[in-house]
Amino acid sequence: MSKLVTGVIQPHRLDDVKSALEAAGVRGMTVSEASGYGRQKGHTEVYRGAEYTVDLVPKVRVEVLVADEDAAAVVDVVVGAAQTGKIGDGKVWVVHVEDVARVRTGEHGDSAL
Amino acid sequence: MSKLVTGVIQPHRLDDVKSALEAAGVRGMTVSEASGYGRQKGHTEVYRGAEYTVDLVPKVRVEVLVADEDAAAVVDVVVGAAQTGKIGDGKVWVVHVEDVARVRTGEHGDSAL
Amino acid sequence: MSKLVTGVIQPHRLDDVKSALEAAGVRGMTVSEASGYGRQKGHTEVYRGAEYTVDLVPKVRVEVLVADEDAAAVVDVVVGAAQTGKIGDGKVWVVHVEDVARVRTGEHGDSAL
Amino acid sequence: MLDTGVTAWMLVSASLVLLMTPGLAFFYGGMVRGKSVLNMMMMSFGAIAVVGVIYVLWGWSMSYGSSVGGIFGNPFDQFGLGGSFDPVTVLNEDTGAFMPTIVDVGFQATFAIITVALVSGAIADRVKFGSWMVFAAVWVTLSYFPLAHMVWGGGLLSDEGPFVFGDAAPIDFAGGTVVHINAGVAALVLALVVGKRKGFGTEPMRPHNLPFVMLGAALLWFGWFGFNGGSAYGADEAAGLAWVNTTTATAAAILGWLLTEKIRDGHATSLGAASGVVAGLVAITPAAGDVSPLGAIVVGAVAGALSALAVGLKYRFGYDDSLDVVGVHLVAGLWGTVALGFLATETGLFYGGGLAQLGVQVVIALVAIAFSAVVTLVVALAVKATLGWRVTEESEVGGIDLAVHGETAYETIAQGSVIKEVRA
Amino acid sequence: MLDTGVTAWMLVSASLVLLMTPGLAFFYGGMVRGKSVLNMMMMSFGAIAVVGVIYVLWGWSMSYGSSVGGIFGNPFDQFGLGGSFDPVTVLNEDTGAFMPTIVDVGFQATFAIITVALVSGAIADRVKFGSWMVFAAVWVTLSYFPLAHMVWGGGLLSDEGPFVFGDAAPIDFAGGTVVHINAGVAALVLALVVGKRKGFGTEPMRPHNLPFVMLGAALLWFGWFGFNGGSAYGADEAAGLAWVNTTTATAAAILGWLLTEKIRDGHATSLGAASGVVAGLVAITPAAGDVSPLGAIVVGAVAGALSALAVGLKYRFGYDDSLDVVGVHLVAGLWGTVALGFLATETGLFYGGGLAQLGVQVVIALVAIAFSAVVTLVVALAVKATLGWRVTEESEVGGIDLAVHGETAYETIAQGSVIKEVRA
Amino acid sequence: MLDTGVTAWMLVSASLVLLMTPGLAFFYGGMVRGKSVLNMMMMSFGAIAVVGVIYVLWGWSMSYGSSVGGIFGNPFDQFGLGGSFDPVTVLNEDTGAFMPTIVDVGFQATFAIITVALVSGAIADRVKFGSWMVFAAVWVTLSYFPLAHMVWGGGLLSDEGPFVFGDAAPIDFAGGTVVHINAGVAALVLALVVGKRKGFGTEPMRPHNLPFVMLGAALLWFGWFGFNGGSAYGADEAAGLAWVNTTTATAAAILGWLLTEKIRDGHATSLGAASGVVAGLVAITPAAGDVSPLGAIVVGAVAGALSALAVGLKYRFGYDDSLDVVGVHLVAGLWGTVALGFLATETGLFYGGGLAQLGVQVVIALVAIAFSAVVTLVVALAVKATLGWRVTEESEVGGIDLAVHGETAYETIAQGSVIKEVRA
Ligand SMILES: Nc1ncnc2c1ncn2[C@@H]1O[C@H](COP(=O)(O)OP(=O)(O)O)[C@@H](O)[C@H]1O
Ligand SMILES: Nc1ncnc2c1ncn2[C@@H]1O[C@H](COP(=O)(O)OP(=O)(O)O)[C@@H](O)[C@H]1O
Ligand SMILES: Nc1ncnc2c1ncn2[C@@H]1O[C@H](COP(=O)(O)OP(=O)(O)O)[C@@H](O)[C@H]1O
Repeated sequence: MSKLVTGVIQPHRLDDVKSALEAAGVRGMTVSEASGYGRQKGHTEVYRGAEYTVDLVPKVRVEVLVADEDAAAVVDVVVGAAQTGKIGDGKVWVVHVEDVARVRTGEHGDSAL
Repeated sequence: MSKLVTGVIQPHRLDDVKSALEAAGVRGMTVSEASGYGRQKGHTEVYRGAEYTVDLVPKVRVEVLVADEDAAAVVDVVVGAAQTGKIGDGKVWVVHVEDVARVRTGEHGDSAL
Repeated sequence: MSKLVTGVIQPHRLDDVKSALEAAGVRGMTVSEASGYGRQKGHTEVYRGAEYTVDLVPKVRVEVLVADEDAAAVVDVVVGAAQTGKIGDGKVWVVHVEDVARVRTGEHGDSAL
Repeated sequence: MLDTGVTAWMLVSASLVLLMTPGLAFFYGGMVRGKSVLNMMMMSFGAIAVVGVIYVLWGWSMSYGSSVGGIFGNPFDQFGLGGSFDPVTVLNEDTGAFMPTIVDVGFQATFAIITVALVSGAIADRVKFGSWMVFAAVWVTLSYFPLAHMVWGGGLLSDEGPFVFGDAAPIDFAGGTVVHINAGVAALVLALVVGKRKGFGTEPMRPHNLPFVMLGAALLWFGWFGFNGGSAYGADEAAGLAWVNTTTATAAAILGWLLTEKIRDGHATSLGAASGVVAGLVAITPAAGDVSPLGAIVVGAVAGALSALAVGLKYRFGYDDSLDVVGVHLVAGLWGTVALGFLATETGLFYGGGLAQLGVQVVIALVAIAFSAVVTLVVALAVKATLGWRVTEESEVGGIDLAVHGETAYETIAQGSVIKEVRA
Repeated sequence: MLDTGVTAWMLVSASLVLLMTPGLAFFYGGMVRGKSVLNMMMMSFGAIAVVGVIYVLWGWSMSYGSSVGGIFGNPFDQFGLGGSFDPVTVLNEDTGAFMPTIVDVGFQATFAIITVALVSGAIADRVKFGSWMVFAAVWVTLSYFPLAHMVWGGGLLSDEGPFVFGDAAPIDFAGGTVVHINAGVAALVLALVVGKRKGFGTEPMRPHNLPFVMLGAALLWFGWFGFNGGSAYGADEAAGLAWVNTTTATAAAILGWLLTEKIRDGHATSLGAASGVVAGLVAITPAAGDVSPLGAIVVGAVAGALSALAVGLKYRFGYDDSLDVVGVHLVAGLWGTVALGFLATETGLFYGGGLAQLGVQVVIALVAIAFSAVVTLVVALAVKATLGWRVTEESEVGGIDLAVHGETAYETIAQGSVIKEVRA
Repeated sequence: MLDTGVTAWMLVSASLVLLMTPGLAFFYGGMVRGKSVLNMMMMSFGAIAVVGVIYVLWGWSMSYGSSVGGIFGNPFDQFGLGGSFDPVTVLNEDTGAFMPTIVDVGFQATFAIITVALVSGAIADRVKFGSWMVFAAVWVTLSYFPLAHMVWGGGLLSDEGPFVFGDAAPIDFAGGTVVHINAGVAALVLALVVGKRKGFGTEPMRPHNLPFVMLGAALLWFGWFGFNGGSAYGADEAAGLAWVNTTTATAAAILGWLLTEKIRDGHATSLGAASGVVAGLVAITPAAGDVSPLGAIVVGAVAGALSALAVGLKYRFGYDDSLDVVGVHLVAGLWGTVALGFLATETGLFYGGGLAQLGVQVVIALVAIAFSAVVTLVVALAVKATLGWRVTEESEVGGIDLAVHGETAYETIAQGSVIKEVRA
């Protein structure tokens, strides 16, 4: 049994989060682009006199599959590495995963991480 | 304890879904691009006589972390705001979340939402 | 009750995975772009004498909502279709879903799949 | 004697002006959303195709053939560049220097093409391609060729026409009336007849690729050296003055637009710079040969500021002139045409020439507006009644590129697709 | 006397034709997938680099040096523009008007460059860059320079050669045989020798950026004014006629391609318009100086339709001519060359000239095909046997840009990367 | 007599050189990250706007007006192209052939514009737009116009100045000192005064769009035909030689850069090819009229290799010359200027001319370096002390396009936004 730790973070923190996870022994992760909406204000753009409000701000999503017992620690690592203290730093959450398989080998469970 | 409500919707409904969620008191969400495959037909493109079938159609994914008790209501809000009645309107689903942390402060649980 | 099967796979396997799922009776899925970090080496780019290490490699994420009883079979289908046997083939995992709604009709549960 | 220098310059000028229309395709194409860029560009390429063929058939003849009442040339007079077509154009009666008329045919054809393409900016994202092609053919025939004849073919609005007040004959060096007022008025009429895009004024319709807009502006500027410089019909001081005025006015217009934006919105934008380029080029078009470089600074700076203010009018008045053909071409074209009344170095008010030139300029502008408005309205309504203008709302929302051309502009990685069939 | 007008026009023409190759880089680059755009463009830039250096060394001499059997010029005769290089090119025996030969060297070099670059479209996404560079150097030497000599250097296929039937001498105004048939045949041979891309005919290989394709088509057209207009070697009526024919034929070819598509596939595409541009330009190249503007409409319209049909042949016959060099350049080049037999205003069948011109044109086309096919086959097989043509299948699937050039064309946000090392 | 051929060529050349600055905007714009491309392009467009207006006011007069100590022209002498402005420029004393001076004004203005724009590459992604605009105006006035006067206006560094050693007078055909050394030195000084970007040398700052870089390089090359070819002030053999040398040197420079890369890094890159284009063009600029085509191969090949090595120096020495203005323009500009000492066909060492030319070239290069360094330092520090150079770190990280121009270059699908307000 394992957990999926998902973090939505500021794009410019990705390198640090990656390094911190690596240092913490995480061997893999999946990253994708996202846009966030929240307390962090968006911005305004003006094109030929028409003002547009863009309320989504660029974020990066990091997903890490971990063994049950490592989940809490990995959350702390992501929070620690992504934190700048400014509004918009993002969220990290944990979901229970019932099964994991490694495509290459077909093996299941923790050894597939 | 909280829930993650994920909606895969038509891109042009995003603004309405965002407004509806805001009106329902949701203070944050994460948005990303996706492509969907389903009952909705894709389309055909022709480049110099070669006909390509594109069976993926553009969608937008909206993810909202909510307190347990709000999950059902948020699902309804998303369904309501995203609905056009045409095939391809998308799906909304709910997953149990074991822990949420706010990166900026490190706080956990519902107050992190 | 249903499951969400998520696969992170090599982009050039997408067409085969799609066909295999279709053949297995899956009627819908959601696809998005992602980048992976893992055993698979990234690459090096050189721009005017500065060498950059790119350690993220392009992946595609496939998400399929399935009825509880089909989850294991769908995992096998994805693993089978995505497998090349080379490092970097990706992961497939299963998460429990508490509720699914079809936006178009508002119906819930397995009939919404 | 054949003046090879002038002929070389006119060949170059024609080439430069031809390049303007693809330049416009990028200027316009970058400004629309990613789902309709191809259609936007196709309206320009379609204009090249249709007008490029028509011009040698009856376009030249309707512009420069024997006059029918000072309104248009007889299309059969030099149909297909035959009939009374004179292969030699004398440049200087005294020296007998000439250039081959066929070079002028090429040069003039490019003006007709770009004028039609300019109009398309008003109706972005929403019209049937076939309707556009038919409109292009009919409109260039009924509006552009006659106006070209009136102004440059010795017709009603030329210095051989009735609107000569003393020293003051109509001045339109390179096309303030024929090209810009004409296109701007047609754009306004068409925007009204075709109607607004779904979501106009509420949904975001931001430029999908601003570097493309800059590229378009750059190609337009480059091409405009042929447009204005070639309109001197010589490789001489007049061409040089037109060249310098074109550059100076355009530089000043960028400053004018950017300052206006900076004061009003707080930002000097790249879209503003690109738009300022075009506003300056438009305004100096009628004036390039008849103002001083210092006058050109005034023409340009005012054009930039004026157009920066004018592009917002469509929201206030509720017409969807999508890419601001009215705000840029009609407004700056009018300003440039009228500014000659003040700044023409021979006859302008500021140079002691009295009000006559100003009067002439206002009159030719009004005639051009009236003529273009009436003709365009008739043609636009005829297309509406027959072929119809609009694609379905679904096509508009889903993207006109896909619906009309069966293409999307850019590949996306997850675009799952296989070759289904091949037709050979 | 130095004719500064003609010299100016030839300097401009050379500049325009040089721009065509980067234009081609965009035309081709936009048409491939995003993972191989840089390699595609590099084949054009590589052609500029290699041929740009070779041309002044032995290219000019092999084209215009003293003839070796009417087949090629002696490379040592004017090696490095020395030896018997004559700095003056007389334009008109009577007036003694001349232009500096060095200007012609520049003009001709650009033709050699673009011809080589054209070939690269057949072997997109899959060949070693080093092999391409070697092929470019050898092929231009063994195929292009000889053909240029035969047609324009007073050789076998010129009006001083054996194929003059009565009034009818071979006509190739600006390079239907030397450039387009030559490149098209080489493309076919190379596609066969190099083999298909993995996934050809089944996997999607759609254009990753259609606006780039349009940009390329526009730059090609613009540059082609120098190609055809400059081939008049004068700033005169012939140049003007070539200019107008170039525009008219191309406009007609867009219409021809779009109509064919619309009827067959239901959509008029932007790729079709861009392709029509090139097909029209190719077809009018041999004919630009010898047909009337009405004839040019026919040449163009047929070329557009023919090529639109021909691009599907590769799927039927199973050769991977990736970007349709055969369908566009060979087919339209042949059509334009042969069309002169009907439409040449002096000697064509439709103008009462009998069948002689048609015969001549067919013969020179066949000779060019045979010559190019044999030479290309030998060179291509030699490269295959020594350096090899193909990158690894893994490189092809992962993207040739990364594998061969160590670059990716576009930045992506999530491209996690740090500077590792700097070499200074 | 008016030489229409030369006038035509100079009009074309001016147009070509004007196009170089938007070309540069793409060359530079493609090389920065996607979040700062608009700002990068705006620095070029801003330079066009500011210098375009200034040039007709006092730029021409400070360059070619009556000399003040051989250092600069009197700005009031021909202010606004009035005063003692001579409308006629005699090209040939014997024949009396002339061209209109106004054409030269246009041609020269474009040189001033591009030189200013070149400098901006050193300070990408981080400076206030207003500060840049002020710097542009002051720097062109205090550094560019004086150097143009010294070299081309009969001043200190011209063949009428003190640095003529026997037969050997200073050679700077088209701007090795005035344009490239000047811009390169200013870039170095500015990079030092303005300081590094956050993350320089550690964070990835890869080109966001390499095809744009290729496009920019292509437009620069095309425009450079006017830059070098027009600097012959004739449509003659000198112009033809400059044209061929420009092409040959650039082709060789691509090869030089690619080979250097291939050997050192294992890959021949497209960024390398585009950079090689510019290095070759820069190096041949001072030499285009005074070396043979074979000499041009040497000039180019060495320039390509040298610059490929030099672009890494900024990491070693820790100055953030972001887009390598120093490594390309200063290094290749110096090489080209000094190479004349060896390769000038009349006076160079390799042609038996002794060391005098080499000495002269080194001296003028050093004077240009010293002059530019001092003037730039003063201007840069003055801007720093008054307006300040840098945007906030937050703006730099979040993207200068958004912070300064209120725009983002590209639309993204999920960019949720609605129109909030419209200002008309
Ligand atoms: N309820 C939520 N559900 C999903 N994502 C959220 C939620 N709230 C915030 N986020 C994500 O976290 C990001 C940061 O949230 P924000 O409220 O701006 O700042 P902070 O978390 O620092 O208070 C948002 O941009 C969004 O991507
Ligand atoms: N089983 C599924 N798993 C994941 N996503 C699905 C699934 N079925 C549908 N979807 C998503 O919902 C979108 C709409 O589904 P579709 O079948 O086209 O229409 P509808 O839901 O209206 O019947 C799809 O494009 C896809 O993104
Ligand atoms: N712990 C993990 N959490 C999330 N995604 C992972 C994890 N490990 C690997 N992945 C994903 O799977 C892909 C393949 O993993 P990799 O270790 O390179 O090869 P393999 O799975 O074949 O051993 C990665 O690129 C990444 O997208």
